[in-house]
Amino acid sequence: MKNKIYAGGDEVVADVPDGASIMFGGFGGAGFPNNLIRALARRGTRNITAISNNCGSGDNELGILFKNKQIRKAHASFPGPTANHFQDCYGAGEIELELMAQGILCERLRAQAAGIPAFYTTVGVGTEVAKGKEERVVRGKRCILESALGADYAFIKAWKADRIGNLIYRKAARNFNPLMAAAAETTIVEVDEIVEVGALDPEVIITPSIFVDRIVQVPGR
Amino acid sequence: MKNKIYAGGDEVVADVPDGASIMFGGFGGAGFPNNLIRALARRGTRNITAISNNCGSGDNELGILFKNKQIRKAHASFPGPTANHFQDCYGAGEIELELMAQGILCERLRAQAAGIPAFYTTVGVGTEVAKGKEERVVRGKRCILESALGADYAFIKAWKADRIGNLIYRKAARNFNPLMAAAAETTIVEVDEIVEVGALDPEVIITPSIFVDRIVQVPGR
Amino acid sequence: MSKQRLTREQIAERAAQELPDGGCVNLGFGIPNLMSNYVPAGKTIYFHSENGILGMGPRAKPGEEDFDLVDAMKVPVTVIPGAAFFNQAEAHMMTRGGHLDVAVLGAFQVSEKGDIANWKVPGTKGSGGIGGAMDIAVGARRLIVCMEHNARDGAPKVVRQCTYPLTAIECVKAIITDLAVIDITAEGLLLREVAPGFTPAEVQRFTEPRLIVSENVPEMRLAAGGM
Amino acid sequence: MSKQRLTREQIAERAAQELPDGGCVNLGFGIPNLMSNYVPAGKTIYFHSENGILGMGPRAKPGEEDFDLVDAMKVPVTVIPGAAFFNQAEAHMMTRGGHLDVAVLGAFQVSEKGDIANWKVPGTKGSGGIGGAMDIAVGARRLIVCMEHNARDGAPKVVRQCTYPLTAIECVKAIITDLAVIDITAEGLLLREVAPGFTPAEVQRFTEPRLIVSENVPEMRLAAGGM
Repeated sequence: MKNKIYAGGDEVVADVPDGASIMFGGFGGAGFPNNLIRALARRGTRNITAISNNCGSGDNELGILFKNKQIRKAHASFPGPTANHFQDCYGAGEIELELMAQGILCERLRAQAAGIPAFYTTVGVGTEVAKGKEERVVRGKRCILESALGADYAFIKAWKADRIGNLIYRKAARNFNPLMAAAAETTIVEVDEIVEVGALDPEVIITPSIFVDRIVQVPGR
Repeated sequence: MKNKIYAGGDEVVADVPDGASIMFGGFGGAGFPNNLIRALARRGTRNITAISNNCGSGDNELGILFKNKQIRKAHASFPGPTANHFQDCYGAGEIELELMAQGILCERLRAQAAGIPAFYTTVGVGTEVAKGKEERVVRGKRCILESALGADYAFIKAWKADRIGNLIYRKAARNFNPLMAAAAETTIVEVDEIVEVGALDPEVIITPSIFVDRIVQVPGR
Repeated sequence: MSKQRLTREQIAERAAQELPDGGCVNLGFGIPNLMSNYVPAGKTIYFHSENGILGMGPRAKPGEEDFDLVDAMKVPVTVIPGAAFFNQAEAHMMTRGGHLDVAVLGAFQVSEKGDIANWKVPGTKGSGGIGGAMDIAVGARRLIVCMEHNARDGAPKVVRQCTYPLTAIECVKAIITDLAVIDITAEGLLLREVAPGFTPAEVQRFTEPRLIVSENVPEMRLAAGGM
Repeated sequence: MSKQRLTREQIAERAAQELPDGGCVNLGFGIPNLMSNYVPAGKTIYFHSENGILGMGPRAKPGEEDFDLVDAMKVPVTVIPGAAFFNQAEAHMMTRGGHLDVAVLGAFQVSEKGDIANWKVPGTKGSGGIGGAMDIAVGARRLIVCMEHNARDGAPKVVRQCTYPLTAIECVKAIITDLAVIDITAEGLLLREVAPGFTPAEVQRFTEPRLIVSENVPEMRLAAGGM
């Protein structure tokens, strides 16, 4: 059986190529795959399309990748007041940004994971995000059409993984991570702890192993 | 604070009116709200629109409601080889049936729960279920348009509820129950056990209390 | 009789009176976020956070923070008994799917039709950011806006038509400001309450669209002396 | 040399050889359901059930049944270490979303383009039933059909065009029958293996569309004597 466990962050991102699209989990400082992000910064992968709720916080989270000019395009809901490196790049016209409602970002990721190519929503009707999108009345409500959104990779953070990749999270650090795990071609997870197969109760597993390709146990946030 | 706990099955379904649309959880004999179904049979509510994966098993599960001619219309994926009362009614032209793929039934329920009025899917393209539905190519794939599906009531079965309606299930008895809980105007759950608020770990709650309106603790399946 | 407009804390105090016992409620950035301090005694509110919490409690005490347990503003919080965790799509299933009893958002402008603009100031630099507000505004069963009645330059924020980029259309049900409580009804803006010491005519003067005013518009009830 | 067509058990045995170690696999009604008995030693397969299980183990022993732990055929089963439970929508996120490595379904007919018909026999009474097959057929990364090569009346089940109501179009990748293993390729039906004792010409005679036949078509390898 294929081994999913890698020695460390550098090994697990070693083949992520220039031009890759990558989803990054995390929200509000919780559940960010910071060790994977730093490994990606060391590797120097360029022309990344990033999908993430926000766009870094100073040099932290995605900040380091914007600072290094590794990201070419971002899909985000709330780049964030402390995303200074992103804002610098954005102001300089170096970055293409697709801004969207947070719940629609979630739903587009889930649609990708669930094999739903597109869906109608009332969210965004009459606003800037509706520009260029098909509008139509569904069941008496004005709706716009949104499409599935996935990526080559998901970089996510979980609390514990078993050796085949079943995952559990801690509290609000769950956020986008299970969605992105399911929406990627290749899902890479950093965890606090790897446990034996069978150590996680099947009732409480949040991300089943089917959605996880690579696991690294790394210390610290 | 509104009390969600009812004395028994008869009390909890006492106001379910003729013509109500009702979703019924359960699959493969597991997770059926059998006590609620029997209470509904006793109450005699008529002209029900039923949404359920299947249509009863002999006199059990939904069988009793078809036997009593309480159901006028059914939305199902697999009425089932042992759904003799349903088949009798269906053969006699007494019942309108919408047959659909099981995953599309799930997805339509979830769409209702999530405020998504309609979605495109490749499932069903080129088959009988595509008849009368809009077809269109999305991202190079032939798709049909499916709409959200909900109901006035969900009748569901869980293992444990706390007093405000957080739910956990047992094993494969989870199936459709969490989806229906979230897709109904009024969700009624029968459980093996009611526990105090705070007794369920927030990490393992499957149906948060926001989706549950009424709870009965009833013995037996 | 005082002629002071309400403080932000007092707006939050008044708005908290709108929360139903046992209700599931999302509070947005700004003034709404202050409301959790003013839940009337005896009421339990299940506060929802779009990052996957139902049943948020007070902020964590210094030294007791768990940085995996933060609200949508990145602040370490606690949970109350009966809380649940879930993922962000499930959190927005709750917002968009019509499961929140009440949501309260801040705003730059609210129109008389209930349109809300709260995510972008025209002409400012940077990308702006939407966050969860669009889903929350569209989906909440009852959407309340808490804001100052007028901008710093005195411009009315309750307007005929929003000029700022919209968050969502025709969704606000009530507006609570430092001058008034206003319901948005099919007939128009109904002045429900005025701030202590203010008259309906004074409130009208600070408001762009015409207010519907009944014979007796009561004053808001607030704790003596406020906060 | 035996000239017997394979038994249903032998079809299942041959099909089980297609399952990748560590793979996530859904087995449909009928012959596919027998495959779990023939997983080659040393391989671990995570069997998926659309009612919300990944990691199904063998059927429960008599007296040890848990009727909350059943497969999609209502049979009490067990789970293996590493199993997980989830709801039915999440189960079909796995089917439709392209997450299953392999799915194996039974069928009434398979066309040379990979169309499958497996849910309804024309002219039969009753409502029929679809179940999970449409989502599974559309979404599995590799869809294999296991069936008898011919109907009871001898009619070919590998056909140019399905005449039975379709389950899904252009999705079957391989067909394993009591006579042959056939891959469905862009060029057409490629005869990969024949049942022991049968020649490609004999298989062609029982098959409606033309088969692509290479010079040496090997015989299927099965345990001596079958089951």
